[in-house]
Amino acid sequence: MNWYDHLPALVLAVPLLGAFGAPVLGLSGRYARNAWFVLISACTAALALLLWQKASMNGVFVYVLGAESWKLALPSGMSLPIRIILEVDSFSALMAVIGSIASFAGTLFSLRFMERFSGLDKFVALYFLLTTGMLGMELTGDLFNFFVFLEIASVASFGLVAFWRDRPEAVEAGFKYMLISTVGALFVLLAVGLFYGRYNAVNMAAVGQMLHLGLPEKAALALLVAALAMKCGSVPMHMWTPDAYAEAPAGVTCLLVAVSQASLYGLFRVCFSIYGMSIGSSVVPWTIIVMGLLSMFIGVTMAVIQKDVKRLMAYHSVSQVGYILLGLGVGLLALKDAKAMADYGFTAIQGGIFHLMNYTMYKGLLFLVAGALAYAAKSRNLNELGGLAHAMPHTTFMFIIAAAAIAGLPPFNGFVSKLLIYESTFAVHPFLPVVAMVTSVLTLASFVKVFQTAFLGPRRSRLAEVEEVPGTMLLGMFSLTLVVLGLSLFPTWSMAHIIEPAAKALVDQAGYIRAVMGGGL
Amino acid sequence: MRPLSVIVRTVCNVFAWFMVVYGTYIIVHGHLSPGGGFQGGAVVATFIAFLLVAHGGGKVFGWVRKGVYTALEQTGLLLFIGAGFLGIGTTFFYNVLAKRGGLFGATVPLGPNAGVLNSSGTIALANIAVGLEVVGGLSLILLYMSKASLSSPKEETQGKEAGHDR
Amino acid sequence: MIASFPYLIVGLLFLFGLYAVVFERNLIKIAIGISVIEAATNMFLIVLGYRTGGRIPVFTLAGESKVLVLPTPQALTLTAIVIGMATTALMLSLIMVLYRHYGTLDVREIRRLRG
Amino acid sequence: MWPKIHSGFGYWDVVSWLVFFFIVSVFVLWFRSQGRSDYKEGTEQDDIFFCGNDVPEKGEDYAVPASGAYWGFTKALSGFYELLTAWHSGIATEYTGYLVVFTALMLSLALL
Repeated sequence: MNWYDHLPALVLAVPLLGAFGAPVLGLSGRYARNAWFVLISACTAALALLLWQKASMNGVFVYVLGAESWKLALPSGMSLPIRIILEVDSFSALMAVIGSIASFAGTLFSLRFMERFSGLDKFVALYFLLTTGMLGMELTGDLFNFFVFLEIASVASFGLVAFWRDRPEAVEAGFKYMLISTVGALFVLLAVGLFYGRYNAVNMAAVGQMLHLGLPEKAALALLVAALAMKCGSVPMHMWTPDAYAEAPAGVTCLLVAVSQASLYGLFRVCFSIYGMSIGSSVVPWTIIVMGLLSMFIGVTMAVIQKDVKRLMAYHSVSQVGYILLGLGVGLLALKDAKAMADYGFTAIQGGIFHLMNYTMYKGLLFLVAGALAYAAKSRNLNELGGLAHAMPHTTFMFIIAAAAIAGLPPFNGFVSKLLIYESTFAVHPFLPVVAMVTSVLTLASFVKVFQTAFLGPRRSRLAEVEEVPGTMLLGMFSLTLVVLGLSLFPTWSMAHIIEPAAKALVDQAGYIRAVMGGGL
Repeated sequence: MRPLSVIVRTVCNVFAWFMVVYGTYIIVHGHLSPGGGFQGGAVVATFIAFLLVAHGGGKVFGWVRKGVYTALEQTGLLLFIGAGFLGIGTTFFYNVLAKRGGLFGATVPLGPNAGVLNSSGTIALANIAVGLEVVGGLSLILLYMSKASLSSPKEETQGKEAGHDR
Repeated sequence: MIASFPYLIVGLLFLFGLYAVVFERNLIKIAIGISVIEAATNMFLIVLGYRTGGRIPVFTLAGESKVLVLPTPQALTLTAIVIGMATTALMLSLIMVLYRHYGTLDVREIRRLRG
Repeated sequence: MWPKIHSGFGYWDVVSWLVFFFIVSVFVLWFRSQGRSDYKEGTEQDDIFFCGNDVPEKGEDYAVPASGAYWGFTKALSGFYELLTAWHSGIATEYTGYLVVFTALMLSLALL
């Protein structure tokens, strides 16, 4: 047995084993449980990195669960794939890497952060279940399987958002997220049913090969776009985002950011790999662009007036998702026109994917910093914080890096991806980058507000005893800081080796279909 | 919940055990007839539902031990992922046990027949695992929910927003 | 005409469920609405897989009848039912905890997080 | 070793930016060193100037709270902000309603 062939399955199976084993390990004490927590998380991250390396060497490949051979997508005599197929290309492998890094950082952070609370066995189990759901959404090549993993991730995240069940706000946030998300997931299921009714297949590649645009396909596209845009938190369905992100424990919020990106991945996988050229008129791309613009502006204007530090950052994730939607939406708009694609479309897609990666890293870091503030100062209210820079120098340093990155100050990575998005969307209409730049200015403004009120200024007498957070929490934040700094200082390498293959894989619909429908050999 | 009349209690005492038998039947025949782990497990879990309805929460909590159900749930989950890892030599979830003879490995004769129970390899194992898991999980859900509905909202943590510290 | 009748029912059920979720104020009724939408979706999948005159897809040799009811939508439906059960259980538990904290089941009064 | 990232209109080169940053910071440090030489640490020159008043003992008394930040901005846009905060009403069914309305809008747009 060559375990290297089984990487896609192992990436899903290892966190699943972690989830199922956590309560058993929890019986033998908290050291065993913490060791299991870190070990499984690190293993998942390492496997995801190996998977990405394999995908960038081999291009797109499949893994057939339960078949006689891992690449046997079409058994003899079958014209449609019948088994559950995992399909990995550079984009999905990149998403898995991003997600597992965020999961790892959240793990390290949660060790000490959650120590005071009871029910940690279940916390660890749900955390790994959430990781599994996210990775499954990113690696699967099957629409129904996508729905199943979406629901696994959703149910786990409801539980985690409402984990502090004695806080009324946490339960309220969990319930709100649950209500809207369940309805959205049922829209996804309806769309899957429509595909099945038309083509007798739920495999993305098989559907993509046979697709020709009729009424049911249009309806399915509309349902999928609406539901998945809701799951990634874009305006007008973004209201669950600030509630859930603010009330979840900080390590979980870091992972929830990555999970919402998995929904975004699903949205663009559907648009590019299933529909592709046959997406019809430019209604859907323009809807995505307009959603992006609205998300950017409304998210950031709401963030400026917030007083709760985590809620402020959660509104920023709405506005940052807007950038990604704008970049990838412009790419989708240019898809049918080869010249436009070469001129600005591909750059926009690259910018969108790069921003997605940057966003997950620095946003996770910011939420961890907010969690560290809440842990050390016992408050998330900015009106009650002040002068913590001397007490928490390491946290302050990492906050400055993340805030500069999210505000798009050079030389940080946020600047590079925003530059790519500005200059490529400018070719479509000058109004688009104008909104994006105004958003960027307001982002900087609101993070100056956080920095000024929480870290600078006179020390409150209530906060006189505040100390730096424990080492493992710093380690969790530092691992994300390292990624942000790496992406900032080596943008050329990351563009050439990480982003460009992913963008090519996203655009290459034929290659995605061939990997399954070409017999898989 | 108050206990119901003696007739209801007696009937429920008897039928609860029939539900266990019937659910187990559905679980182990999952690969032959409609049903399977989840459906059978849900039927078995009505055991607890019967007792709760007939005898009321107060008594039942004294009879059952939650540890048993947690253990059932955990065993089921680990067995399930174990069934997946069994086939990792070929592919994840590959049916290694089928057509090998021995446990779950009988070969099915061609033509119409009543079905061979011992024939489906890993599928039967997964069904049993899911069945155990669902029995444990659903019973725990029922127990916790009826327990929570017994205690009144006033006396517990209302008004406090501290997070559940130890 | 008669063949598309089930789809009509599915659509009606779906709309009823959505109405309940959007316009009802009681949390329990909202949970019921979610369950109705789930039932509609499941019924949609089952109807998709139905073939007139088909037999059940459990066989060793199909015999004369070559028309089978499609098994895949039924498998999808079972998975969706399982997920729906988990969602419903969790939702009811959250409603119980919410009632304990807020003392009300009116969704318009459970709004501490806003703005 | 350090090729540029081209965006179609311009390019980004982190190394030249860092070199420029370094040069500018050397210049700024030089400029700073040209400052007044009669500054002494630890004397009354270090004291906070609080509009001529005594500096309060407790930090709370002279800190600017976060809700006061960008007061003019929010005041100028108060109509817009009233609309936005009313929109984020906190009612779960309304949020679901927005999803349903948006889906209906998408459906009608896509089907037409």
